[in-house]
Amino acid sequence: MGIRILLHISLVMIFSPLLLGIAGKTKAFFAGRRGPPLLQPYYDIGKLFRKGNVYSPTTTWIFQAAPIVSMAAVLVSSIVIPMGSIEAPLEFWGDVILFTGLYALARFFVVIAALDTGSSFEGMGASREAAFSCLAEIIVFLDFITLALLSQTFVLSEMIKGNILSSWQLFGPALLLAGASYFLVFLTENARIPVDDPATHLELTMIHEAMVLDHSGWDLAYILYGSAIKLFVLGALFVNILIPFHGLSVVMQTVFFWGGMMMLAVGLGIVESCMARLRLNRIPQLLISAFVLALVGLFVVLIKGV
Amino acid sequence: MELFLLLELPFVMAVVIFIVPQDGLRKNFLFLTSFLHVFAIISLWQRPHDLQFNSFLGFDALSRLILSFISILFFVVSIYLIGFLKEKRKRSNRIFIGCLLCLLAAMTLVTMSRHMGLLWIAIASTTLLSAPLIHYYRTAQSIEAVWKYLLISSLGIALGLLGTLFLAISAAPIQTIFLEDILSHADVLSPSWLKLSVIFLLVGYGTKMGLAPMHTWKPDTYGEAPAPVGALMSGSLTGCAFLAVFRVAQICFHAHLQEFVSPVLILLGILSLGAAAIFILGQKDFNRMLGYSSVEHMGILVLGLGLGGGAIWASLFHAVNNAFAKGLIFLVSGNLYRSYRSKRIENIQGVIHRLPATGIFLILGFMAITGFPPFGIFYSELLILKEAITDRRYMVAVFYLLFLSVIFFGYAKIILGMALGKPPDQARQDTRKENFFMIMPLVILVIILIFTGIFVPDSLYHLIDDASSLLGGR
Amino acid sequence: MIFFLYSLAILSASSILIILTSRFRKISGGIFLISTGMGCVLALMSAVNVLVSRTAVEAQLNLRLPFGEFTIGLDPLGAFFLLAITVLFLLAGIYGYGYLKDHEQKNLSVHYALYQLAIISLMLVVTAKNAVLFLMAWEMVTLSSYFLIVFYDQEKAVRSAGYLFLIAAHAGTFCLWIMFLLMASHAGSTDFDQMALASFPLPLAGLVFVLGLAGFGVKPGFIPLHIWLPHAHPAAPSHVSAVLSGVMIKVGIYGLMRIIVIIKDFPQWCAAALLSIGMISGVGGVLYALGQHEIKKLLAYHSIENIGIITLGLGIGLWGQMDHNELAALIGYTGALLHIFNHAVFKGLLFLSAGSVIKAAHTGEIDRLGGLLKSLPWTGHLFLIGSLSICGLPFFNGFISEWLVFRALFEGMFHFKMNALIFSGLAVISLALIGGLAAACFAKAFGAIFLGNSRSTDLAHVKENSALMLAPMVVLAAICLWVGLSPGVMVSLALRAASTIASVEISPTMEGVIISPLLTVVLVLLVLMMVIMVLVLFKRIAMGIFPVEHAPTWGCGYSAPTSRMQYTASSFAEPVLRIFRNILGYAVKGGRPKGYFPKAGEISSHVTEASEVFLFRPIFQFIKFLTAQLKIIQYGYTQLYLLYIFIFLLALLIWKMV
Amino acid sequence: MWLELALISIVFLGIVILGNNRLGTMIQLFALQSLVLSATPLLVYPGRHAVVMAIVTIILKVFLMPSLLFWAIRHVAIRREAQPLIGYGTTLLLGGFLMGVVFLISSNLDLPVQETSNLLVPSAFSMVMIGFLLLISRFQAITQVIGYLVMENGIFLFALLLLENTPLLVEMGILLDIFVAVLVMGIVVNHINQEFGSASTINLTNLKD
Repeated sequence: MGIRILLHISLVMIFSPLLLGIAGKTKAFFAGRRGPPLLQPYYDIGKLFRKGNVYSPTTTWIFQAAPIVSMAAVLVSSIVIPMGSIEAPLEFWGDVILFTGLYALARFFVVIAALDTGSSFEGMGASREAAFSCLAEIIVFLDFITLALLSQTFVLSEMIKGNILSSWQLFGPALLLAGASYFLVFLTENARIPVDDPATHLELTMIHEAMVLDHSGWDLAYILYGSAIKLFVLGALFVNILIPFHGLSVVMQTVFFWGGMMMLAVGLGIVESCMARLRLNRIPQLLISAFVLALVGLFVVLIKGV
Repeated sequence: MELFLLLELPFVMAVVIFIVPQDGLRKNFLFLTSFLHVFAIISLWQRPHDLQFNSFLGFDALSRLILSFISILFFVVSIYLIGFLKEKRKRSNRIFIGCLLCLLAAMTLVTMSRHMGLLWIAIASTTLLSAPLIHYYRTAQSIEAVWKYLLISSLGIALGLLGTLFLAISAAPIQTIFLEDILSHADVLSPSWLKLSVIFLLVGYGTKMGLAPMHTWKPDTYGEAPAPVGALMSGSLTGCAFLAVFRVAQICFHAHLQEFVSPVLILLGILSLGAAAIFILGQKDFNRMLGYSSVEHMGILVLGLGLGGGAIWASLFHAVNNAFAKGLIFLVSGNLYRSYRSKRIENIQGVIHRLPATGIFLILGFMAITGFPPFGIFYSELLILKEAITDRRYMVAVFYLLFLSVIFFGYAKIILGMALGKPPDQARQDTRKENFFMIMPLVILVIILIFTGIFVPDSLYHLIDDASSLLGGR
Repeated sequence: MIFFLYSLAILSASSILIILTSRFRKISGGIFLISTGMGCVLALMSAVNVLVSRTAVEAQLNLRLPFGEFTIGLDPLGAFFLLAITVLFLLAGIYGYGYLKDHEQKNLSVHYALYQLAIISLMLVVTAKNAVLFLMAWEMVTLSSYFLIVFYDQEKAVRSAGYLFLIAAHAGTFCLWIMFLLMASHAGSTDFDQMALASFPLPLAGLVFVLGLAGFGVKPGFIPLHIWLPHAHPAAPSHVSAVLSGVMIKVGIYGLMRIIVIIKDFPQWCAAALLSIGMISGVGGVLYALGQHEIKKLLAYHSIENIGIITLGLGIGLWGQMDHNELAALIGYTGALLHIFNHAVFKGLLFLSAGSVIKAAHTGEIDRLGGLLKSLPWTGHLFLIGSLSICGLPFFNGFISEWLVFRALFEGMFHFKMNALIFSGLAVISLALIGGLAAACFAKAFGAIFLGNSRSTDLAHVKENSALMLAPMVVLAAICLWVGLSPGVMVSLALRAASTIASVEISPTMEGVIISPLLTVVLVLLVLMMVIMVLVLFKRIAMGIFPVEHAPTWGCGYSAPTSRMQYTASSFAEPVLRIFRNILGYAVKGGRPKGYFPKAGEISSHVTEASEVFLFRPIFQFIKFLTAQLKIIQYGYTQLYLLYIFIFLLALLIWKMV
Repeated sequence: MWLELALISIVFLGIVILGNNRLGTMIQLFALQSLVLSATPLLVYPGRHAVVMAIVTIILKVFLMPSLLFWAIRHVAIRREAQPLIGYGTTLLLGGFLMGVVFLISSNLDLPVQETSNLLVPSAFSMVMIGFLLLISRFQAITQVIGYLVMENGIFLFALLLLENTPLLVEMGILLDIFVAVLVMGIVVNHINQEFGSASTINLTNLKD
């Protein structure tokens, strides 16, 4: 069981920056330029691993601990999610709650690290992150409720593998709504375009970037790697829900899963190149609309009768 | 021999007091008489309950109960008086102590009388004897208080006399108004005259007890009377009035007029609680608040009588506890007046820090009158509520609790407001250390309250049982 | 049971002894420490062996009272509460001794005696087996905690806070009077066991439940009845507010559980009422907490939030019991009970650390603190552990109990009918929202107090507190971590207590079903720790090779950043409060300076306390106004008084004679 | 026949007291009324018992009490009730109205005791009402005391109905109590006079909430 966990983690470690590369490539293709090479994220992380660190005197050990805890938490949260044909190493009742708990832990540490530096810009990012993540968390739970009601169990891998195919025929629209609201939460959590702009470094507008302003060298490397893993893990969950490939042969499952991940990265790039960043007080409305989508999905399931 | 100790001795001592020149000696005589009085009562406890001296005077369970707590309270107040009267006053306290002793004798007569007419005379005499006691401080307000007390009580007494005469008219067939005869031949009395007499008696003795519409004299009297007199009046005098009302209820019970009288009693009780609630909340003067608290507790007593069954036991238990609790809080107010020289609440602050002993007893008094557990009033209030609920009288229970909570808000605001906070350090801070005689009675009272609260001695328990069985209680 | 009686005897004897030796402070302090220690340890032992052996024990108190004899008995439910009471009172007592040691002339022995009186009365409440003894102990709890709250009775705010607490608690007690007497009159006796034998018709059970909610709701602070909590906690000394919100407010929940044990079946809407109260109190509590910028007021509102979570567990447990679904009932009650113990521990820890912050920095206002982690390392780290566990984050005990409540809610989702489904769905969402908002609120609190630079200059001479204060806090933090990492022990104890509520036997398989997922959770956490170790190792090696420099925080090129420009607590909470502004009545006063030569501008934001401002203040003013108007009855004219008597006589005559 | 005459004269004197405002004359009128009152027991049940009663009431109510009242107001300057609480006209009207009501009620009260004269109960009741009216409508302290005494006379009339069976001791006790009551009231009036300079109760109203 230890080896399967190790395999799972290394798989995630290897492939997660790739998604960022693909997204970057699609954005460049849409803008008509050649854009950075596919492995650009790997080079960035490698470059940062070779750099020294600069620390401000006002910071305490929390500032250095936050990147490590956030990356580790996100990494470990991946062991409950099946990757296509590979089974989830650990599955138990209520692993979803641990999943969201680990994300909350990561977020908590990043927020207090931002406050640790004592700069007003990092505080701004931290307060926005704390506010929007509260709403995002509810929507994730709503989607899990819909999934749990459909599969009558609360173990994540059974929820996904179970009779996802049959529930697609019966409750197609409900799953579609859940998927749509999950995608909006996916964008918020990973600080992608409509909510936050990963590319710019203008502190006033950013949420995620503003929090990690003062990190440098290894800390910044851990944070970049962590956000890449987070993108990969949440994407994997999204793909498992969206594409009902769990009945087919092993080869077909891996093909569908990895194809799905590629398509997700491309989709991300498309969204980023056609939309601009929303104004800050519009974001709560975006999240509330996602909440309503999830709620409607739940009602559809309830009316149709569990 | 006990009869002499109980009745004649106080009168004799009152005469002796008038002769004795020095003030100091008079106080000791007072203490001696009250001690002998208590001694006589205790010696009577061994004797069987229903003791008949002659046709006019005798004891039954109720009178023994009430007389015992009257004399114990009188004894404790007499200890307090030794300290209280120590300060030099221009007028000698001859009249004051004389009236006190006669009052003791009159109260004993009330409890022992077996004839309704004699009962009326005794109660009328207690009124007249207590008038000069209120007039101790010789201020303009105390005169006004005495005048109001006299007028309202004598009107009440007159109505009581009218009621007694109606009772005599209704008892025309048996030609006597001895208590035994009335009770034994209750069904032969003419109903309409009996009803009329019951109403007049209730209003008359209700005025003496200070029930709701007739309570207007209480705040003024207790506001102006000196603390020991207040303690005596609110503790023992109201006990005698309660005995009289109990006798009326007894007659009704024997004449099967229960449905006639209990609504009246309940109305009186709820009205008194309501009046007390209105005036205690936001009260500015501590002694006036104690007056209203006495109205409240009388209301609870009468409510208990009205509800019948277990509530009668509760109201008797409440009468005992209320007497000592009232005594305690009045004597505490006496100490406060001596140190702060004012009755207004805004200039009494931080009692705990300035007078630690009195402060603790103030808190204990607060716990006693509002009915916190270690003290008995908690159980009596609970029992009365239990009776109200088992009799399905939900409206009565709701009003009862509503008024009790408003009254509690008032008490907490006033007493705890005085107990805590920073003491006002005026220049002329004559904080005479609290002398022994002023604290000793408080200690005794608290010990008695604990005993009548949690560790109720068996003899008291059975005495209350017999007394409540007079009215068909448990 | 013998140990329990010994502990009661020791505590009562020592409280009297302390008052007697009040003149020599050293001795009375010493007696206080020893006797509290022995009393609590003995009671703890008796509670543990009752829980382990699952047998209820009983004893007879020979108080001669109108209500017959008094029996106290320890059953697993009472024993579990006793666990929380003894642990927290012992540690808060030691902390209190250190906290008040260098207090100036204040006579401490009375305070110590009252502290022990509070312990005794709380122990009696959880072991009383007779309604009247329960009410007696309940009133003694109110009284002793009132006098503990008004310790600093010079200030007017403290006195009015104490007064508000006393009248709120007493009004609640009157509802309890009616409730217990209704039950007693129906069952024929005031003893809980006899009451349990009687069968209660549904409407009566409903009425009793409503009265129970009103009566027991005041102390825990269900949303409309919570107004005394935010005033009492800042007024009380820290170790008292720790005990107050850690254990004293749980006694109300114990009362509700005892009612459920006695009256087995309730109408359907009772569980729905409990769940909705839990939701409103939870979300309301945490939203109000976000708007507060004084530590102890913030923690007080968080007590209301956690009470909301406990009530959610209780509500779903009750629903499960009524739908005869043992698993949901058991897990719900276990979650509620475990959260009671956890909350007692981490809320105690938070209040004690807040107390040492206030003692060191002489102010509780968060916006004036900052950067305390460097000068108060111990307090800072303990506050961090407390915050992590209160937000229900994985490594700590808050997560375990919230996990259990989540599980009970989802059990409810799968097995119940439609309306139960909706309620448990809503409850899941509100629990998630509470978790998120609590994390935001404590990030704000911890960040603003301990991290960044100090906002007011005079924090230079702040120094760490004495070991006597830190030791209890370290023990509390250790308990948080222990329950978080090895939940098996506490969950099984809570399960035993829960089985008495649901009055159903727990089979080993059922215990396994409940506890095994938790063990896998612990496994995942171990993997997480290993990954963290690896990453730290890599970092350590890199730090050796590559250069490490120090430079001031990047201010985006602003030339003269000052420490007052940091994000304060109010600015941190502003985005969330703006989202929920119409619920909270969030208002910002002051703002940009106006005019060409603007005067000194100032900005302040506050949250209006809805139920106090719109519900209780108007009622109280109306009562005061009514009584003031009716006072003209006593107008001074004797003739008027005589007229009253005459009119009353006439009225009686007409009513009765005609 | 004589009894009805006595009762009517008592009621008539009562009304005259009600209409009067001079303290001195009111006390004399009261004395006269008590004289007629003490004669009535002889008319109803002539006998040793009644004679003793008559003598005692005469001593007390005709001589002692009025002299005490005169002693009390010896220093009082204003002897006239300047402005009563309710005007004289209205008090008289009220008195008449109340007596009407009393006569109506007492007619339908069933009287178990053998009826001496059907006028007795209504006149006694009306005396009580008049006394009560005096108490309520006047400011002068002495007038209130007289009102109280007139009410006592009314009650005394009731006592006549059951003259023979109440033991003498009780009758004496009642009379003694009333006398002591008046004595104390007189002393207090004296104190009021010393304190406030006038025996009026206008300035006795500052004890209020």
